[in-house]
Amino acid sequence: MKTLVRAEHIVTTFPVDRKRRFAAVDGVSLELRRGEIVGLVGESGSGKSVTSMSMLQLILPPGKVEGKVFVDGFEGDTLAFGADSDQVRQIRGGKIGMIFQEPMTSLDPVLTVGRQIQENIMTHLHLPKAEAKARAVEMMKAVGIPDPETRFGQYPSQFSGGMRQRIMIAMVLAAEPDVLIADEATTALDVTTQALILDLIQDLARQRDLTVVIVTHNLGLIARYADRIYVMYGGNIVESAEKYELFDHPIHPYTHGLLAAVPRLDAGKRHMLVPIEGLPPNPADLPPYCKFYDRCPYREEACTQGPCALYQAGEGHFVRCALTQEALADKRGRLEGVRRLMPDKTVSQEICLEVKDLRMDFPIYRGLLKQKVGEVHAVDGISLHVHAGETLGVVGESGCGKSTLAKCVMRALKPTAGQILFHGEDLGTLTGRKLKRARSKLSMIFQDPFSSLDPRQTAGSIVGEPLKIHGLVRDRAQYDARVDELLRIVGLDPTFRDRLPREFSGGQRQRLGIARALASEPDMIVCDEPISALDVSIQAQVINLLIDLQARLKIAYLFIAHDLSVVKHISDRIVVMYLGRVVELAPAERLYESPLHPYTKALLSAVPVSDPHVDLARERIELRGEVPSVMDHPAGCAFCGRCRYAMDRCRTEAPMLRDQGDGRQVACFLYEREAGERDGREGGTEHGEA
Amino acid sequence: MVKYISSRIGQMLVTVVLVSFFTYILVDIMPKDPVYALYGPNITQEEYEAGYRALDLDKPLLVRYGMWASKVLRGDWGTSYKHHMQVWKLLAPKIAVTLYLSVLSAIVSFAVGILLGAVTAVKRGKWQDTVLTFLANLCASLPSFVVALGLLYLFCIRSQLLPTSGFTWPWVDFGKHVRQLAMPLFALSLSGVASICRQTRSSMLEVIRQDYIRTARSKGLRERVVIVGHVMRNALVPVITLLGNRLAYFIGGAMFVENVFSIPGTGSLMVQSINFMDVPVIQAFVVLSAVVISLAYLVTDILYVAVDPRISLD
Amino acid sequence: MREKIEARAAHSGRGRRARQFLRALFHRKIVLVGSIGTIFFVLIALFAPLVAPYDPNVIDKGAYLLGMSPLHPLGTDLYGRDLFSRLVFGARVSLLTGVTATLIAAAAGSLLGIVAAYYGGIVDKILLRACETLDAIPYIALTMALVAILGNGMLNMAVIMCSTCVPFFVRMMRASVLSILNSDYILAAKLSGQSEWKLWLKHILPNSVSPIIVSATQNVGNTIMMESGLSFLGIGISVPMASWGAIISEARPYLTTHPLYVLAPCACLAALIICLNLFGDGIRDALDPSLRGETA
Amino acid sequence: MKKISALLLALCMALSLAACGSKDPDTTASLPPAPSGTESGAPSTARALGGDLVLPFTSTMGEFFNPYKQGNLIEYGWPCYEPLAQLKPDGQWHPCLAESWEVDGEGHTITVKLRQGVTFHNGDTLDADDLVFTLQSRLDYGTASAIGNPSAVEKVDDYTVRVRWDAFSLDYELWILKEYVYSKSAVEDNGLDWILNNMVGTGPYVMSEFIPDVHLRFTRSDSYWREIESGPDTITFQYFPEETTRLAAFLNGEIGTIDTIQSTSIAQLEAAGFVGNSEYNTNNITHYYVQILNLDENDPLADVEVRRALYLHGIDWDYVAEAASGGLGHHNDCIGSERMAYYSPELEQSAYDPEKAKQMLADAGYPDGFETVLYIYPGLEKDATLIQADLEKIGVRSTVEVVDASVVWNYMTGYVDGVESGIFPQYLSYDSSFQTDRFIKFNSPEGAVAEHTVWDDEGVALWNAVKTAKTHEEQNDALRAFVEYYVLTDCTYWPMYNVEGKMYYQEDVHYSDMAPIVGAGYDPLEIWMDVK
Repeated sequence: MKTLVRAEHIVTTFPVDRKRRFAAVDGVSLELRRGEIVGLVGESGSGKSVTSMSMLQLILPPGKVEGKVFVDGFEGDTLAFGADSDQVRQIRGGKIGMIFQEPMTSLDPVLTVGRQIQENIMTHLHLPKAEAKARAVEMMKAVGIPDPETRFGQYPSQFSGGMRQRIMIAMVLAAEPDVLIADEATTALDVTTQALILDLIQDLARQRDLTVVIVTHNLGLIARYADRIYVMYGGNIVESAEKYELFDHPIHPYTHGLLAAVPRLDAGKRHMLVPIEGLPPNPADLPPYCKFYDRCPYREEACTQGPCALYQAGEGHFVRCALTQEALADKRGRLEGVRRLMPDKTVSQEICLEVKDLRMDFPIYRGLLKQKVGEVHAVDGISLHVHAGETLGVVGESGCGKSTLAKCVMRALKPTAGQILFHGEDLGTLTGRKLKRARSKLSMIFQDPFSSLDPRQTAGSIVGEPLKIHGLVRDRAQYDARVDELLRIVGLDPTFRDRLPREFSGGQRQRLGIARALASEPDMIVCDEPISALDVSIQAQVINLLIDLQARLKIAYLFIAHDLSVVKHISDRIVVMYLGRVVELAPAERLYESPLHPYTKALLSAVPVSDPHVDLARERIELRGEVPSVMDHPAGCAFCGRCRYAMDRCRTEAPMLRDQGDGRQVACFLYEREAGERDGREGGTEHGEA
Repeated sequence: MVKYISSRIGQMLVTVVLVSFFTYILVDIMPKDPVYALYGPNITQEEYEAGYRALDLDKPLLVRYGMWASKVLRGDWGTSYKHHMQVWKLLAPKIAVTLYLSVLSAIVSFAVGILLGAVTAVKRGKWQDTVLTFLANLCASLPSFVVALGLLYLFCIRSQLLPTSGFTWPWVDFGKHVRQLAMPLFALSLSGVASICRQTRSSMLEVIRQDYIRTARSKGLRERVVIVGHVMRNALVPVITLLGNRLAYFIGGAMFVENVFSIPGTGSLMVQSINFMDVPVIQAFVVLSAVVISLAYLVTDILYVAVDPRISLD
Repeated sequence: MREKIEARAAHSGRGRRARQFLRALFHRKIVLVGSIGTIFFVLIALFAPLVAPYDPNVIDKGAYLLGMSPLHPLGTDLYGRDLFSRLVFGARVSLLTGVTATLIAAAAGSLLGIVAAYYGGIVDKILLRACETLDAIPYIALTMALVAILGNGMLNMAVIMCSTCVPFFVRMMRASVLSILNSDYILAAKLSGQSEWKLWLKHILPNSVSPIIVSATQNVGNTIMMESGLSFLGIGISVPMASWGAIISEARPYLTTHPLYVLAPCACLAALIICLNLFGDGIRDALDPSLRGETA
Repeated sequence: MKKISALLLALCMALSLAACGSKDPDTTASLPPAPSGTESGAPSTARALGGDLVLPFTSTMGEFFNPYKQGNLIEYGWPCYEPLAQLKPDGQWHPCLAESWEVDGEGHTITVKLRQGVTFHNGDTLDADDLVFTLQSRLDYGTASAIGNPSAVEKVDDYTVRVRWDAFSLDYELWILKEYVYSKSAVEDNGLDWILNNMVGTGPYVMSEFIPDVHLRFTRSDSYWREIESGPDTITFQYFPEETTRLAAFLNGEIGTIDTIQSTSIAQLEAAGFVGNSEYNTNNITHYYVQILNLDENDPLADVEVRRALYLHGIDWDYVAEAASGGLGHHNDCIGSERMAYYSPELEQSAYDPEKAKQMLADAGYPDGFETVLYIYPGLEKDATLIQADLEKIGVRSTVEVVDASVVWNYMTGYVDGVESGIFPQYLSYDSSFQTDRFIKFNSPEGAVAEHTVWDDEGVALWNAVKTAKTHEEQNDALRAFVEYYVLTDCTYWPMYNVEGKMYYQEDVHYSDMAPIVGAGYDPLEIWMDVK
């Protein structure tokens, strides 16, 4: 296959202050051949995005890019031409197109969607306006946007996240580039939408013999879609190989660590994750020698002797490590057996939290005049219970009402109807003193570590605040001791007590959030997407921390997330939600082995497994259409619009949760008939006990 | 859109009514005696009492306000104590002049301000940024009447280039109009430039860091096209909000320039009427200015909503 | 590498953060100039009696309208008083009026802003309507009427001039409080049972106050400018203690024959306002970390 | 009723008003001698018809002529209104609207015979009814004191009117000079408000356009009763609030003349080669004085000794004059300038001696001085500052309060509470007729607060002597005695300084020496412009 783009020893530096500069990308060389899909994988701060941006010279001053980039059709080093030169501008968009992570902010809000697509066409294909418009509409149809003629004139704010990413793809491909770089293109999307978008990119690449670079931190995506993979850490490529070669015999300790740290859908629940210890690399002061030295379990003196080079360890397989392949192999053998087992925890029968037919409606105000035009049934009659010491996982895509459920349970919102019984007391009716005492036993961990800590408060006072509120300490000495203990429990150095949140990394901040939640010795913690904003290696550390704490302190978790593999790893039982209703509930293992509800099946099939062989073998379910808008409540089953087995009964009547034996429940008419026959009960209206 | 505008106009009317009521009270508290203002100082006690009753000063405040408001609604703004003219006939041409000068100054200061702001944002850190920011701040820190006097000295006393004073409508004699308006316009709009420049600069710096600008660049557009096509359009949205506030400032501040270049605006009239306690003129001036300023804010809101599609109106 | 981490941790948090704030504040050269200028003027205002060679009100008979001379560095005004000393004492009057007016406006505005944001609903609407009304009145008319009622003592002038800035502060404080109210750490504190007023005291106020500080510094400049405008109308601060604005309007007729008499106070006024604006910009950037790296 | 000894500015100069500004010490003829040599300003070239004369005007134009009030300033009315007779610099009384008039000494009557064939600008012909209406309206309104309060006005026939006074008064002879006749029909048809914004006179120029605070334009009338050989086509009074702008407009050639008392403007005009003319221009002397008004017995200013200390020795009047007027003004201890008829050198008694003043204050019981308030109009800050500084030196601490002209009136009348006493520096431009009310009435919603006589008994006696003087000499002596008492003994009237303004003319603007009318602006027929 012909090499389209070759980058040699790219170094991109940014100023730390007037004197020193740091290299975000420290000598990266890579090749892109026609028609292949390349995976560029690494955590945030590994320089994967900066590398792709450097190739297109999208780095803004004061950043500087050195090295050589050769692009087919342009002789000589394209870096030599200025960033604003005609040649480079032809490459950008014309030869190499790029789509970015955040669909919500990647399109210009004040220009119509069509005009932005036209702009790309007219710049590169030099077509007149009318023709460019026709071509744009055709591209919109190609990426699956319904009735593109009318939507051509609409603004980005009128599209959903998934739709906007399709528009980005249409815009880039409209200029017929040879290479498409997808920089974390689906990270912000739901699992099912992510699958649809990446399948679309894969089909378009096949049709147009397009080279695609998937830049991501999600090993699953790489396993499913990429042909060749580069693994990056601290600004260097640490390992590169064909997909199967890399997944079957990973050599570099970091690659190995990543594979062990990522929870797998098909993995059992007996072993804890093996996190990569320590902090992510701080770009300001990177060591001259191997950057992974601090976190590498196999590090030796040899590693610090100077920069280690990329050497060929097999056919098309390159590794950048001071230790030889064999040394790494036997070290790994010794450490292999030491994987920790999941601590055994006792789940008592006593019910800690019981939610009975919870309903939460939000009025919608239309336009600036605030007339009420409709109602959103965010939570539409949910009943569930959590035993003391148990972890109940709640899974569902965005808009299914899982966060609203968390807020109702925490009484941040007053539920429209239904009861929330915490140790028998209905939180819904509690007020004042009694609510405050109940709240000490129930705390919450938030998703965004940056906005959940008061920027003006020191770490110590953040963690200690619940102590003061509930008067759990008598005097200053006991307060300090307790704060230090809490910091130590979550693995933070107590001397960081008087630092401000902005001086901590994302992972450390989430640990502060956990410490704060633990301060009032709660019986139950509601975790609202606690790890989705963190890096993979840090996620594993936080998950293990939560598991250990639960075993030791007997705390119940209501664990809410959209990453199914993490939820499977940590939960005892899992609830699957769709558009405000519970569609299925089952123990973790059994849900993944034999999902009942069609939506659960589709959801599970959309999640890629970080092992190419297993992933290839799994059955792929095509999920049509999009999540219906929250405002028009479908009469029957909310999923029937996208369900392959939809019957006319589904369209008229809403299915109730039916008990399917050994703790499993499902709300779907497919199982109604069998359940009916098996138990002989007519379709009663009473609810199955979740 | 129509529903939005009509409700905003409703709010505007409420504001104007509140302004008129507040002004009525304010004027009533002022220590000077309107009877002397109308009838002059040396009048007999009987005349004083007749005048007192004629002005309904013996009735309670609310009743007086009601009577005044009802007359105004019928279009009768009363006669000026000092000029013995229908207030409306006295005030209308002057408000037209001040409004014309203010709107023109707003346009000029916005044009120059945005230009300066854009250049300092694009050339951030370079010498242009420092120099232009310093210049913009210098303009803002000179009182408008000092600038006016300086210009007068330069162009009239030293070099006799421009006429010193007066105002003629452009359709009357365009050449004279332009020559007469050059200095006052420059003096008045100078003060507005700095704040607009600073707002443009900070909103442009904000927009340049956004993702969609990186997307625009990744489409291979020329840097100039990115700046003008994408950055400026987004950066101007917050700058528009300044329009209403700047216009209100100009209407208030135009007086100094009018005084120096003896332009027949409302400026000097307003000072006299307050000193002379010419109640109907004060009332009319403040209420009419309030209407104009509220209109300016209304236009700003509508422009803001029209330009930014993210705000849905339906 | 490891030692460095420990070393950094050992610093006491507060000291290091203050140094960080100052380094960020003076990161831009012109901000440094602005801050030094502001402090320079404040010092002059404070130690006016020491700095001024003569008593500002003493008339040196016969020496009126003299140009620069060793005796009088900036010449004398039309009565024969030393212009340099009058400017020095004028700094005290101008700064005092400007700062007092801004403090009162910022305090009143912030309070009303908090009340509007806290109660919301009808209270919010009333306050916004009041601000809109105050904004709609041309500020000259308002100030003249108030001067006629209250008289023009220095404190009165401060109160009068701040009446036009209060709406600005109300809106700014309300916006900043509203944006903080729906952030996660407020929800976290509320959920952990924090009492209402402590929530406001510990979390909401400290975070919402930084935009107010920034615009307050720039507001001082505008207030001094407004005072000079009022002196032009003859209703500035009463004689003989004159602010810069009063000196400018007093010297107005001598622009053509004794330019220094007008240009000296104008230069002082311009310099002070520029320094204040730059100082305000610097504080804004230092307080808002996201902008820190951007500015030169 | 609180006895308030207030001494207001009621100087009784009504009679010899015409003399003010004239050089000739003897008031009888009260005429300036024919100027020596040619008219100052441009040499008189051939008189021409045409051109547009623009004259600057600094204060805002309030109401024009109010038939029910007397003494309205006619600074901008002279092109349109004409008096019965005009007193010109050549000393003769040029008959104007009145063809002739006889004065009957014993019967205290004057019979005026009006000129025939004179029409007002609104077409109404001038006849006795108009004159009777003009006089009678003011008599009914009670504001005729400026012309000696005639007792009766009778219409003898269509063109003759006889006016009778009940007592001999020098005023009534001068009445002819000041009597402007209105068109009765104009007032009655259009009402008072209209007449206050429009001028209907008999003069050579008709008012064509008036925009308040902008300009007042006259165009030459074609139905004037005299033949017009020279004069501009239009005369425009343009409003200039700012002094510098007025100067720039003159230097730019936009305005025909400029009269200024600003030392800076005069310096620049002289530098530009213009020659100022102020010898006999009667309208341009501004007399600045201080009025002591104390309404409270136990106020230090009520004590004559204190006032004498402050006035005679406490304040350095020469420096005040020099600094406040930029070197143009000079001080003398007389009400009005030294060119007044009643002036005599021995009035000069004030001598600046702070030590003596302090000593006198100590004797009067105020060893460490006292507090007082300086009330000033806007624009008089200079004088207040200078006085304040001098008073400070002798221990009298004073604060300055800026008040507005109309408010001053309330202060003086004591109606505005909180003001018990104070020093009132004011200015009085000589061309305005003096207020000669001898007593002040002031009113409030609660009724007339108080009436108080202007002076104490001695002052009243001196004033009566002036009123009843038969001849000018007699009147001057009485006036001199009154001034001596008022200024030097009672010390409640402190003359500060007089500034003789200067008038400058463009090269193409000419006027004959007959142009200025004493106390009433100019004769429009005596001003003309070069027509290019």
